[in-house]
Amino acid sequence: MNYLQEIAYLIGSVGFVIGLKMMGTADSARKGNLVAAFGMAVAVLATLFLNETGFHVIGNLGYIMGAIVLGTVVGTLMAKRVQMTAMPEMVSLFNGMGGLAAALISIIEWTHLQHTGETVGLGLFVPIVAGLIIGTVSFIGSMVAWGKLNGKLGDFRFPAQQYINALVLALIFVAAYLTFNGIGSDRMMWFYITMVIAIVYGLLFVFPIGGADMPVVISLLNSFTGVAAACGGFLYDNNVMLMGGVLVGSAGTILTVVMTKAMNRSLTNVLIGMVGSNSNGGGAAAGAGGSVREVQATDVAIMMKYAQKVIIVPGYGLAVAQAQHVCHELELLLENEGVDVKYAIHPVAGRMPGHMNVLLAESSVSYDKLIEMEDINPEFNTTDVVLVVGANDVVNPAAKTDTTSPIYGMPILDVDNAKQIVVLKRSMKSGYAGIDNALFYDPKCGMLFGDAKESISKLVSEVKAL
Amino acid sequence: MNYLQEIAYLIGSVGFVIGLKMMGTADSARKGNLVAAFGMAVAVLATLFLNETGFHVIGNLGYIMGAIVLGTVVGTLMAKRVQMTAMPEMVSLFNGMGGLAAALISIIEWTHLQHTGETVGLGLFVPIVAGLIIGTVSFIGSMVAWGKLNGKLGDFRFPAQQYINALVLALIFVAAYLTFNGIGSDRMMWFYITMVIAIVYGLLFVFPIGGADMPVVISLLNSFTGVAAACGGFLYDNNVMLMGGVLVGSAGTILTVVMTKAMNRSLTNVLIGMVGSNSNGGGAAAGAGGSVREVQATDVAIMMKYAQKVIIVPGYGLAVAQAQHVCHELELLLENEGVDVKYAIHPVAGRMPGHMNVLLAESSVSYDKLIEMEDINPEFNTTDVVLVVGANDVVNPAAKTDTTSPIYGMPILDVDNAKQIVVLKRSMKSGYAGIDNALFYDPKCGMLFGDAKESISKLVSEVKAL
Amino acid sequence: MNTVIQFIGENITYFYLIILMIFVGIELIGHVPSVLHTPLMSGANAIHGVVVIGAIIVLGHAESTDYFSLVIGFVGVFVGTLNVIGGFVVTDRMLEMFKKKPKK
Amino acid sequence: MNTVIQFIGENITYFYLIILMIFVGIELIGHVPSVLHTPLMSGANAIHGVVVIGAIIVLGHAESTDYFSLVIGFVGVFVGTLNVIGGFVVTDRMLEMFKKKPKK
Ligand SMILES: NC(=O)c1ccc[n+]([C@@H]2O[C@H](COP(=O)([O-])OP(=O)(O)OC[C@H]3O[C@@H](n4cnc5c(N)ncnc54)[C@H](OP(=O)(O)O)[C@@H]3O)[C@@H](O)[C@H]2O)c1
Ligand SMILES: NC(=O)c1ccc[n+]([C@@H]2O[C@H](COP(=O)([O-])OP(=O)(O)OC[C@H]3O[C@@H](n4cnc5c(N)ncnc54)[C@H](OP(=O)(O)O)[C@@H]3O)[C@@H](O)[C@H]2O)c1
Repeated sequence: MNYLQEIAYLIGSVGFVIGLKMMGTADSARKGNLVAAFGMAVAVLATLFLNETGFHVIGNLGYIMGAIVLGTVVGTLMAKRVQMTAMPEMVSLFNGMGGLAAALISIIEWTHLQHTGETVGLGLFVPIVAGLIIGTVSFIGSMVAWGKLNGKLGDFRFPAQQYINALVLALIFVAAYLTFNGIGSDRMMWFYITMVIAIVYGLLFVFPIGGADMPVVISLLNSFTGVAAACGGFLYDNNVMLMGGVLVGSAGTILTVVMTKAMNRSLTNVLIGMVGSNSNGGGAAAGAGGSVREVQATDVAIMMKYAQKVIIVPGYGLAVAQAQHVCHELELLLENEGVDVKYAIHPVAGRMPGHMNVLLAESSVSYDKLIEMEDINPEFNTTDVVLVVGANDVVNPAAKTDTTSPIYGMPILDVDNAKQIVVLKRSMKSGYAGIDNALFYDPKCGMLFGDAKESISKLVSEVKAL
Repeated sequence: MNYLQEIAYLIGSVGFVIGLKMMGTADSARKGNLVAAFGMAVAVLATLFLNETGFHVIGNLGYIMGAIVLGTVVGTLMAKRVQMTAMPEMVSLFNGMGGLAAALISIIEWTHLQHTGETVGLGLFVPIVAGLIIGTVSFIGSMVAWGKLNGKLGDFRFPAQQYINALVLALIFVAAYLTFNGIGSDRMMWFYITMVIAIVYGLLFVFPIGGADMPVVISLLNSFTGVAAACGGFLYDNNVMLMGGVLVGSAGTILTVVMTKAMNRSLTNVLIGMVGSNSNGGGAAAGAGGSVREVQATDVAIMMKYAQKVIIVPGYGLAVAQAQHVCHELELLLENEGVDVKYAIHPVAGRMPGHMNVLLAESSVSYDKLIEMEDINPEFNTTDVVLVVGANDVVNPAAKTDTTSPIYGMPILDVDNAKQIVVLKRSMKSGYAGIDNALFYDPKCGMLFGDAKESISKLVSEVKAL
Repeated sequence: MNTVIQFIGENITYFYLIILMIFVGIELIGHVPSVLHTPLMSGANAIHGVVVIGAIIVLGHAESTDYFSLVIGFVGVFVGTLNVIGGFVVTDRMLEMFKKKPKK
Repeated sequence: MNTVIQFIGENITYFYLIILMIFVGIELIGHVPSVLHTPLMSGANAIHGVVVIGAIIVLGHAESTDYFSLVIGFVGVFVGTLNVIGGFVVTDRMLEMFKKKPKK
């Protein structure tokens, strides 16, 4: 036992925990990421240059360094080039790579064991096969999620989905059992059969889930990969893999639950592909309820130009329409006219947590204009005009008033306290939660129909023309 | 290695963690205590009836059971009989018992090792002597805290306190070093000398600290005892002692910090016995500031009788005056007159966290009349009369307005939103924080001077007489 | 330096256990409302009564003629039990006062 | 039953480590504000890239004639590194967007 390596692994594990803790608070989050990365560096270096007996350079160092350098270059380029709004795709892709690595390790180890012909006990078999199955499901699932978020893959639902999935899951266990008990070359075959069924399961698992629910799925697959890494920890009696893997497995699971809660979804509903998905298509047309006042860009432009204080509430529609840049333009224009303009950031506006921060920061809106929900809510009653851009659920008063509403209890932006409300969306269709919004029927509220980007462009030229 | 015992210890450790977690939420707190107790029972039973090789009854079972039964009977009686307001004393006493047990274990082990004449390595020496020192300090310190809370011991401050304490601490280490390096019977002597200096340190450590700060000290000594228990875990390679001890050591330390923060004190200030203590004596007379309106019990009685809604704000003075019962009487009386009466519970009103809950519950005020700060604050502006009974800091508006105030930032009860305020206290003296209170100079505020119990009794008879 | 490394290396599992448990302790307490501080302190107090197990082991292994160990051990088990039982009972009594209020 | 007990007993430290780490994970995430969910997911994603160590070990021990292991191992280290580096870089970019706002 080489103590230095063990100590390095301990440092790595502690780095992961402290890093993750710091990532949980906005102020220290970025440093936390660095702390976790430092822990990883220590652990990797200890693996390369220490072994059971002392300082010792690992075999095939050339190949290893080659792969690491290649991975570093490619990974950095991808991560640096990706559009801010495409972050979930990127995370999903990298997550899949981790799952793939876990599966590949299992494949090599098993092949190796078959060659040496050793008898394999359960203690060795379980981590290998669990790593294979979980890693494969995570890999395939992440790829599907990636494709869906990219728009390359659509939703695909099939009847009796849950039963079929349960059946496939059972088949995996049967195949794993046969892998353990098979003899000679059969065991290799059964191993690959297990893998193939795991691939099928990965496909069936993620395909039916609505595109809008993908962040939840990615978070779940993330915790899967953590468990797969922990299997590697068992296999090599490697504490840092075990600890890092278990940490992500546990934190990832809780994160998934917390995330679904923040979105007012249940994990079960997400997994069986219920609701949620219809937000992509636009959902059902609005149900019964009062009359709606349509307004024209000219009127809105006048209203805003002569207002003292305007708050912009961005939502998913702003992201889809890619209207963040023109929105920033409008903001600057109004500020020039002496109007006080702010953005009200709801934590789950959009399709991933923090979506709006990322989006608006990208179009170089300054940070101190982005006000979090709790801080801006008291400001609405001193606001002349609220411009709701492609947001719907996050301004739905049903969350406060209607106990039967699926979003009841979700904290919302209290836009109805403002003097005037203008909503920019294309139709009366509902948002992610698929429910009607009483705000649109409020006498103070005017609807400016049309694509968010086009509507805002019109507003910009009208304000300029005034 | 007997697996069953190890598993029982694992269950015990997990029980402690889950129990403590549940104790952190009001709804599950009581169950959490039971879960922790269950973990303890499992661990003790495993020690009694299992050993390294399997089922095996421990030696001297008669004596052990005798001591356990005796401890159980005495402990239960003491815990059941104690007055609710004397809880901190009780906790302190029990904490001291734990410290004593740790010290006794060390004494026996060391004596035993001296008899067998084995050479003692650091790995054995450190847990034994650390257990002795920490256990002793915790024991003596707790006893002093107990005496102070009881009122049997007063404060005792001496010059250059910090330096003397640091010196004594250094002496402990010297004595411990000599214990390790001494030879033959000298080592036993040095061991006892170490103990004696630890006793002195325990006395010097707690004596100067103000009586009102005792909850903080007890919490700190509590975490000490945890560490002492963890030393025992090292000594016997016993996982449940190690885990339970470390858990309390860490949780106790954080609890101490969190507690001092909630009271707007710093741990350093508490430890060097600054401020805080003057609240016992009553503190300095109020500084400059406007004129005060004194009111008579008759006027207050009329005001309350014809009010629609009265909120009572209990504070430390209510506890000192033991006015909880007569206060409940007043409440019932007013309710009979059709007045809506509620209690506003500030989390750190009184001298221990939760003091007011415990106190009022004891005088059988019904639970749904005790409203927590966050819930009652919005209600004050619909309240006709607020009766502040022996509370001061928790209603001091300086916490919101005066950035230089030592209590700035502490959440307070917004009593100044009410239509009328009546404050019951004996004088214009300040409270725990030792600062003046602008509320008393508010034109809406009347002062009813006198002992809280007497004043309320007067109010009761006046209301009856009306 | 080398002895320190060796010490840590030989007891690496202890270090993992202790460090993780410290994290658990910190996280558990960080978010507790202040009204619960007293019962929490009291509950933690009962938990460190686990030291009674050490006293039981000591007393259990004392020779029947070793009166010193028997007496001190007896006292140890007694005061340890006081800590455990008294601690849990007192905590329970306190928490009774914090009963869940009926939902508004 | 006996085998289960034996299995747990033999690996008792693993059980302690895993259980404690699970507690740590749960507690760390429980109180995180929802705007940070995406970067947190991404950060956790980078951490499980620790699986790359397994791939390094496999590749490091592959015989120089064992082309199967060499190739698969190389791919393993490559994709594992992608996970680690890509994960941390992407997280850093995201968190840049959450820069601390100047105090009001
Ligand atoms: N942030 C997260 O982490 C996350 C993740 C998953 C789910 N969610 C859920 O997503 C919802 C977020 O609320 P939200 O208010 O941001 O979005 P929303 O409730 O889904 O509403 C978005 C609205 O934007 C409109 N829209 C779509 N494309 C548009 C375009 N090109 N131009 C103008 N308007 C357009 C849509 O109406 P039209 O079709 O009429 O234009 C729709 O009503 C919440 O229910 C939340 O729980 C959040
Ligand atoms: N709860 C905890 O955990 C805890 C622990 C330690 C410290 N603290 C601190 O204690 C303070 C608690 O605030 P608080 O408002 O409850 O108490 P406080 O600010 O200490 O004020 C108590 C007031 O009661 C009056 N009083 C004393 N004896 C009385 C009697 N017999 N009859 C009538 N009035 C009497 C005193 O004024 P007279 O002398 O004029 O009568 C004093 O001003 C906070 O500063 C808190 O941080 C709290």
